Amino acid sequence: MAAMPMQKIINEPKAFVDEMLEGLLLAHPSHLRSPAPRVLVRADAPRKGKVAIVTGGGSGHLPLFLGYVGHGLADAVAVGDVFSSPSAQQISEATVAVDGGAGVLYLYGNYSGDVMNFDMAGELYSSGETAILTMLAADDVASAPRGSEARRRGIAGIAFLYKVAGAKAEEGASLDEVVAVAQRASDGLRSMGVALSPCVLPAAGKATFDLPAGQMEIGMGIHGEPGTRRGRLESASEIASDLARQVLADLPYEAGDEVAVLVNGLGATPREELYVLFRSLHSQLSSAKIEVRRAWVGEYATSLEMAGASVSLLRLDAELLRLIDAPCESPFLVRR
Amino acid sequence: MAAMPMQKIINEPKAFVDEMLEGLLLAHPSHLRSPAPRVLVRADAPRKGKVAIVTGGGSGHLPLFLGYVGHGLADAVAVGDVFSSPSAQQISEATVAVDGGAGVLYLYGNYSGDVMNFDMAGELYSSGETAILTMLAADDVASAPRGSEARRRGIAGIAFLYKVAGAKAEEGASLDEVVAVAQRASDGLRSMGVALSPCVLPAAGKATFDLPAGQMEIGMGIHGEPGTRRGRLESASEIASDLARQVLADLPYEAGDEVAVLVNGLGATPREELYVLFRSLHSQLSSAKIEVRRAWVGEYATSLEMAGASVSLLRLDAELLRLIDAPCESPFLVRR
Amino acid sequence: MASSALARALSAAAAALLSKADDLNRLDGYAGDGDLGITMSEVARVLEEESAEVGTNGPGAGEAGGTGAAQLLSSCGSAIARRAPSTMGTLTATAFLRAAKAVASEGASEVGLAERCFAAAMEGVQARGKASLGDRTVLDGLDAVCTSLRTSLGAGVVLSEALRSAARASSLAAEASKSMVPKAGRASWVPERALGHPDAGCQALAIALGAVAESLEEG
Amino acid sequence: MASSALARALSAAAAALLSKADDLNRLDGYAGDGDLGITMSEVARVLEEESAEVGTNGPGAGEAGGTGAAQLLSSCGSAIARRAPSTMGTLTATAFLRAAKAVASEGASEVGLAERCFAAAMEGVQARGKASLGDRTVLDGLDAVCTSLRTSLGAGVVLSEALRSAARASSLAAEASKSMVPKAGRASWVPERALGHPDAGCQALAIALGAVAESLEEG
Ligand SMILES: Nc1ncnc2c1ncn2[C@@H]1O[C@H](COP(=O)(O)OP(=O)(O)O)[C@@H](O)[C@H]1O
Ligand SMILES: Nc1ncnc2c1ncn2[C@@H]1O[C@H](COP(=O)(O)OP(=O)(O)O)[C@@H](O)[C@H]1O
Ligand SMILES: [Mg+2]
Ligand SMILES: [Mg+2]
Ligand SMILES: [Mg+2]
Ligand SMILES: [Mg+2]
Repeated sequence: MAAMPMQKIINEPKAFVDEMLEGLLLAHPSHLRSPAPRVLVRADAPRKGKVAIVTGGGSGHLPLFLGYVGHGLADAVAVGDVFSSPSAQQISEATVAVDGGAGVLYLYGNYSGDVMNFDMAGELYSSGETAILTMLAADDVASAPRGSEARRRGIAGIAFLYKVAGAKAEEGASLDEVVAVAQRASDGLRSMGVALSPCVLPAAGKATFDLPAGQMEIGMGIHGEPGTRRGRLESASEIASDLARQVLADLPYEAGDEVAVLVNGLGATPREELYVLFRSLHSQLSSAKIEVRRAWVGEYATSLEMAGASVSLLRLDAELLRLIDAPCESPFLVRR
Repeated sequence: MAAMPMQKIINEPKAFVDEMLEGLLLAHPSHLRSPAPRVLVRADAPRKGKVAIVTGGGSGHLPLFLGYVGHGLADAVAVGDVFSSPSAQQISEATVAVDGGAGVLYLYGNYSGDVMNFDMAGELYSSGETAILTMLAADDVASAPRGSEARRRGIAGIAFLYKVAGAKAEEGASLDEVVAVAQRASDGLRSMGVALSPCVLPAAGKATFDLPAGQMEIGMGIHGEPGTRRGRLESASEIASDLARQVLADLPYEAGDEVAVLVNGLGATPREELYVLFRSLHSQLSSAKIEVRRAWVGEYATSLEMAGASVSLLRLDAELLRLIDAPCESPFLVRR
Repeated sequence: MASSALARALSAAAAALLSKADDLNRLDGYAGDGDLGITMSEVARVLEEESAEVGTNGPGAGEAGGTGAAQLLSSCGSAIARRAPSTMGTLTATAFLRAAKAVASEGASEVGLAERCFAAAMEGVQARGKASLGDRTVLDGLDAVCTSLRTSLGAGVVLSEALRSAARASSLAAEASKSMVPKAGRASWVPERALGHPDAGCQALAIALGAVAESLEEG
Repeated sequence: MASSALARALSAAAAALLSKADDLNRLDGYAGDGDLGITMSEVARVLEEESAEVGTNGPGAGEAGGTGAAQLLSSCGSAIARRAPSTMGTLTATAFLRAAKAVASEGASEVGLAERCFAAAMEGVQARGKASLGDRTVLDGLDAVCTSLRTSLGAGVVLSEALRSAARASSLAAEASKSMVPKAGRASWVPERALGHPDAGCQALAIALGAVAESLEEG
């Protein structure tokens, strides 16, 4: 396939990630600082006595991952190349920079490259006094059947995990308490997405996959990992019922459950369409007697300029709802 | 041109705007309510004794316009069809719903359709006791030369006007004070953009214009209005220096000025690229000895799934900086 | 003009506008946002619906001018204001609402009424849009139409002939706009891109009037 | 093996991997994220750079096994870990770091050292990646290589022949992976899409080893 010209605002493709980070630090000096290359931490880190949350992953998914570093959210992020894991060294530098002596939670998506590098970082750092525990986002029901939940990849639902774990840690909870809340959230968290167009990696200069106009791919991953089904592009209502059915069947959520819903845009899909999709989803959930207590609609985990959307459901209890509503502040996510 | 299949998550194209609004109201019941069809107001409107800010414009630009209705922002919005003005009737209904007896500011973009309809609404409403004043965003330097500033169209820079006028009104200022602050902001506000791809209107089903891959159009409007120059797609640094040069030449901003910068994505352009662009812009401004005190980088005024970006500069004084930093809350814009 | 004849004229204009929607989008696209065909199609749908309501036995179907025609023009105007609030839609609405008042005036011939209607419409468009003559807008087309109708009125010709001349005048105005530099509306932002193409608003007026004139000859 | 010979072997592997980058992206794309060619190209650049540093007169260039080779393998491993931290990159780094320790061991023939290196590499990959044999990963390829090297060691053949057999074994393993169902990594998410194509990681191993074996015959 011939390299197609990229309609991108970039300089050297190789410089993409570092220039993005430079721009970010120039734009948000009161929020973020960089103690080591491709490592960002909250400007006020380390916070003594607070559980530190360290995350990381590939670039190209803004606001994932670095957009979730801030007050009431994560403390540090190791930033990988586009769509690829950060190194163990970066992760351990991130850990050093935010360790406040109260324990560290590694919270990130379940991708084998990331898992190995976080594991290695944890081993490198295990000389320290601080306990390190790991929580993986593995919310995408399209990536493995029931019974194999641990093999699933993480997609946009991780935004809810940052929110609840970050709020809990900000309250001064212990590492075990933070993990417990994140685990409970994760147990009731399910997602699934649909892609309507590919994206173009700056260094590759061509589309990550082919998807003919008029088609869509259900269950595609945020790096263009193939989905479970390709077919005719359906209406918003059909897509909503497709996604709702599979997500609901998986847990299963029960009549009377209360949920927070995340309708996430993958990059190019206009916010208007996300609300059209949410409207249909809301009616699906109403029919199933599931009450939507909170709705996040927007871009929370993207794939560069991919078109499409994903839907995440988080089962709520009183504490999770409180943590979802708690204040937070990063350059990408603010709650008052 | 054959209707190209749209890669969109929608139902009936004709229902697009109303379904979007339904979804929005379902998602944000504590923020927004709808007192009349295609009219949205703050949930707590009318606020007695507070100057009310009414805005409006076409759909397809989220977060413009309805995303700027909230605490510390505007009070009401009249929502038009995709890319077209709301009617005078909607605007006057919006006015009725939020008039708190302290005066009303009509704040919107300088498009002749909108101007006529806001004017008509003001005349319809002039039976009321309340004074109505108008402030137009006309920040796009690409749309008319110096000397013809009043003929220019409004683009993303309006976000800053909502922010400062909204914050001032929230403080309890009088209508004249709110207008004065908005006017001062507007006097020091300049924008310019570049488009890298067209968008597709749901009802039209085809691209708003042709732009060959590898090309860009400088100075294009947010409805696909032709720009001032079409040419080879340049690097981020070249684009930044192009835009900075024209924006800076226009006012002119002076060495020693402090500014807030808005780097706005038109829809499909990844947030990462906006930061790459901001980085280059920051260095342009530094060379001109203009200090960036605040940076907003993200989607503030879109054109559905158009790729591209615009740059806005707001000259700051102490009061404007305070108002830019003041708390605000809408489903699309929160500051703590 | 009987309101049934007016209804026939409006629905002829509607059909013509619908058939030229793509052309109008294209013309508006050279220097504008390319939606005039969409706007005028919505205007056309209003005209069709409102004319259909009148039918041949509608209210005041037989009167010359008077309330029947006034009602029809005014309900068209209100519906257009609600349903097509773009620049041209809003101006068209204004034109219809002004014409509705003028058509109800007394003591004029058919051609006289037509002249009063278009003069009122033009005045409304000028007041609402604040453009000047020569700015290359629909105002220039309306001006040509008004001049032509005044001439016909002096010459004492019948309505069908007067409207034929008016339609011809609006075509010529559209043609003349090709070399005019836009000074109002979107096209004024990139004036050079408009040159060589007729102003879209003038063209829409010429299309509508051409169809109206034809409908009278047939009727 | 002298570290200069090792350097030659590694730079041969690098050239082969670079030339097959598109193939590897394609294979990884069937059921993964299509980036293995990018990863292995970065690995290759590390191998080239580190090998170039050794040259023919580098540290310990003449020793069999020992510190020269160990140093080369270990600095490759560290650089790969830093520069190519994807699944395969990280596993490759682990493999090099483990091999670096093994190559420094004493009292073994050239083939014995090679066997120890690959056994250590495989152990490291297994510990880090936690895949099982039969999961359709590069582990299956490594297993085939280790088995072949053990056989060669028993048979007492020379290094070049042992590596030729090992390369052949890795090719066969890649071929065999075509009908295996993925149970680890990205490919396990859509296992059916992988069928009929060799596992990308196994293929990368086969490409690298094929080039290494050839380089020894020439050298
Ligand atoms: N101020 C004005 N006064 C009169 N006519 C105008 C004015 N501005 C624009 N027009 C006419 O409106 C036409 C465009 O109408 P329309 O497409 O509805 O505008 P928009 O899409 O910009 O709202 C132009 O071709 C011109 O004839
Ligand atoms: N857990 C694992 N253990 C060993 N090898 C693995 C494992 N997971 C994947 N692999 C190998 O890695 C290859 C893909 O590598 P790579 O493209 O770098 O992965 P990713 O892009 O998913 O990070 C697969 O073809 C497979 O051979
Ligand atoms: Mg990868
Ligand atoms: Mg328009
Ligand atoms: Mg138009
Ligand atoms: Mg891969």
